Amino acid sequence: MTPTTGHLLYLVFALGGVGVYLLLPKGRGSQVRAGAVLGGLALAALISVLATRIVVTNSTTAFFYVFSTIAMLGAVRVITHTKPVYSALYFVLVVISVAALLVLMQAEFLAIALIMVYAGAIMVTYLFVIMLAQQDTAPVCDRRSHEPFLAVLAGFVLMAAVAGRCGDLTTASGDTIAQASPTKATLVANVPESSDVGNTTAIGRAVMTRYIVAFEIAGVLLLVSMVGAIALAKKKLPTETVEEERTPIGQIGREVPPY
Amino acid sequence: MIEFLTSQFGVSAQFVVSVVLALVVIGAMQGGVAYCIYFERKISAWIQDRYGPNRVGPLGLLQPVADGVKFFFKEDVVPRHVDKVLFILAPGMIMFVSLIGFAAIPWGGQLQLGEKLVNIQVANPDIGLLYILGVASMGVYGVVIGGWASNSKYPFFGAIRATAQMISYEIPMGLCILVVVLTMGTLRLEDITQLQTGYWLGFIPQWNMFLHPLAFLILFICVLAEANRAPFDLSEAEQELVGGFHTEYSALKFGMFFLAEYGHMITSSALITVLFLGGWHLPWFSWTQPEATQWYAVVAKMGVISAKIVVFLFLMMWIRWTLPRFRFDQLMRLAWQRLIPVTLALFVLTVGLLYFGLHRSPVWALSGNAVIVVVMLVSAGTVGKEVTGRQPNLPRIQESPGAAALAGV
Amino acid sequence: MPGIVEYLILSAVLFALGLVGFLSRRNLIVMFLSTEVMFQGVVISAVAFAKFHRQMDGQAMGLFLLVIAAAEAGLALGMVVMLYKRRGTLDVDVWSSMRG
Amino acid sequence: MMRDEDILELKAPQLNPAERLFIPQILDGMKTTLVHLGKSLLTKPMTVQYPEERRTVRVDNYRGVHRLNRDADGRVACVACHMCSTACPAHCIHIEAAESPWDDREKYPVKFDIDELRCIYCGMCSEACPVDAIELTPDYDLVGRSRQEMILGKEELLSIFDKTKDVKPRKNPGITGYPGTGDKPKAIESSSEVPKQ
Repeated sequence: MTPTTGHLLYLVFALGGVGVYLLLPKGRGSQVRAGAVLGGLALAALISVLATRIVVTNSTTAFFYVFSTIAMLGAVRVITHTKPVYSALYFVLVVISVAALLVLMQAEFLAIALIMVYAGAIMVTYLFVIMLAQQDTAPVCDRRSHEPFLAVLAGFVLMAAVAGRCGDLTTASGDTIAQASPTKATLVANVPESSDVGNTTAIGRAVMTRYIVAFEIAGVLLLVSMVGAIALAKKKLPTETVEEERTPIGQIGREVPPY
Repeated sequence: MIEFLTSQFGVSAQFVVSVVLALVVIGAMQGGVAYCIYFERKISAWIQDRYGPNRVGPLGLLQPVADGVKFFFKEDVVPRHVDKVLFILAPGMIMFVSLIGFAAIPWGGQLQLGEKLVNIQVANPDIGLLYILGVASMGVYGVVIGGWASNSKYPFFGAIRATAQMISYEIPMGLCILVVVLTMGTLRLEDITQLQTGYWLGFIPQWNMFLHPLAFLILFICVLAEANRAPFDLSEAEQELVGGFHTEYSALKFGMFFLAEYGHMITSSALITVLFLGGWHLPWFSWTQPEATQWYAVVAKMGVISAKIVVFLFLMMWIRWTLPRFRFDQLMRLAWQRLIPVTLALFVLTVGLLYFGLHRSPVWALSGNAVIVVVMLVSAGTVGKEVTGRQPNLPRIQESPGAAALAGV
Repeated sequence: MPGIVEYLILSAVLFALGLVGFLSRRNLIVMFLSTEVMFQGVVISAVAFAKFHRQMDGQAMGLFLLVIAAAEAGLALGMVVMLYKRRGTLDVDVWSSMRG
Repeated sequence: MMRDEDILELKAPQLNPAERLFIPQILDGMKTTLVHLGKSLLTKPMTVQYPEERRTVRVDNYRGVHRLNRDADGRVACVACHMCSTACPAHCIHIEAAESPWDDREKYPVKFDIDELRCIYCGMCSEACPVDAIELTPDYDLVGRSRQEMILGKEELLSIFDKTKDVKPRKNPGITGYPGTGDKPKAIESSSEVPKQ
């Protein structure tokens, strides 16, 4: 049996898994450098495997590779960095590159919504909380991971399943699933790709007609979560931390005679 | 030349115009920002009965050059206790964000190039308005990262204040912009400008300012808060926080924070101009009508929009040197208890008018605004706490036990 | 032009990375960040399906995903702040004692 | 003893609805600043453009840089009595005395240093001087590139006298103003004639 793209992808993902395993913080003895090398190799291999499939090369392809590389590297740093602030900022990077990918897929509205909601609101709130909860030295929970091997194994299994399926897909002659099997949804909410209706109008129509119930429920969900968050934040909780013994102020430092 | 480029390299005329415009706008903005600082100092001086900078060059006009040289050659101090990477990243980030907001502003309508009409706009995306909002929402990162990376008390306070302030004021700002979007029915800034070029009763220009004055006012307030301008400059508050988020910065990095603030002001002014003041449109002047597409019309339109931006810049500076700074709880209460309810009411009003198809009718919109103002006045007079006054969450003032306790010891 | 497979693989990689992060990290905030990375992967695949099926359903789904993410972030951060106030740490292992 | 009825309880005045809106107040303030802005554009601000324009100071009692006066013969008028350095609250005057080569006085200063950075320009030295040899001039723009440069010696102080004697003529030149004939200085003997300030 000749190796298909799917088999190659198994190898690539295994390599990447080992890289991520090495990169995860494990206290002393993390092999960060080796992990970075392996992860970079896996990334390069993934791109070259995918590049074999690409027939037409244009600026979209180039942008796709640039932004997907940034997104993947950023995601790796999100889960491997020992400082939560950096994790959050790398996540902003992931969001921006994902937004760029959405623009490549002509989903401009969603791209900007992603930036506004994630980068503009959610991540600022995350940063706010991280800053409030920061400690002087990196706590042990940031320096040591929890069962990194099993976690990476779970990730690999997931990826392997996807790779197997994608490997099958690559053998198909057509590039798009749509041509192979038009779904019911395609028939109902069909929007031609090159229409004079802009993306914003199209998504508005879809949300306001077909998904109006879901839209209303989403609004209610937001309201509920807002109420919940306010209720949580309002609650005064007794702290369980023991106040550490403080040296009385007069005993800190040297006695200085009055001038 | 454009014909040559389009024929030889296969680029569209719009692309060439966009690239040229991007370069011109960024260049003009750098100079404009430098002269904003000059005029800020001049205006502050005039308000305080002084001369202001008048030493470098005639009338002090070369002061920005001198400032720039100083920013370049001062010692660039990076304190030892900072988080180096983020400390260096923050000014670049804030500068970048303040520069890219320009891309969607329509500077001069359309230009006839041979057969084609090109937009005098770097990009005219379907989502122009959202793009500017998205970029503006990224603006807080520079402040937050700078404040956090400085690893020092006052910058940290500045960063915390900046986050809370920006998130709070984005809500009324977004609602005000939504009012315009609902009225105009498009997110393209060029279309929004063109829709404002008509006249009511034959002589009142159809600017949104006359349709939704309340939204215009509130958007202006929110823009002040978003650009960290007085009276909302709590994140840098010299008197309490030394310099807030940029306390630890010096030389060129500080200069970038400084320039970014003015860049932000220019972008916001341009946005308000386009949304509420008809962009490049000047009534009764045939060169600034949408039909005029000659090159001199484009120049005239650019002049008009720049003049409107300058008016807003002057207004911002005037306000800065007049009003004292808010206290933080006042700031928050203004946003959450005053502006957000009012803008929500405006939003509901606009939706209602839209339902009856009256959204472009000034009589209905203005009377709706008037009703909201009256309700606001009555509610401010009867219920709710005033924005000023003592903070409600502070403990009551009690006689200090200190002296008695000391006497007992 | 990248086809749907490329986008799907990218989305799967992001999802798997988020999963690994969620399972292995012990900091509550980083765990939530990992779930957000998973959301990004899902958004990409939803929009990719939308593009290659030539309809808007995927983008509408993406919009609802954003709503869910915002709601989740608000609540999760409220809870994280509460937990941090109680124990003074963000370590999840401290909270494993809830098992009794 | 404080009684209860002596205590005044002050309450912050309540704002009326218009004031709670702040807009009238804001407009009022902005009008004020706009008026000032217009005024400075139309008229000349009061600012003194220092290097080109100078403030007019009262020559007779402005306390600027010190000078060491000369008598009619051009000699230093100081008799090195150390009164000024004793009176100086900032201890900025340093005098080294030597026997006078002239026969109308016993001592003269070989060294007379004033640290102008330390000086507080109180004028006590010139009050204390029995021969009115040290005086404060109306010169106020004293600059230097180093601390050392700001310690003025005898020659510098005398040259300041040469520069400023036309602007501010020497007080009581008669005290040490003899021609150098070897006459006994009368003024010192009859020091009660020195007008007291």
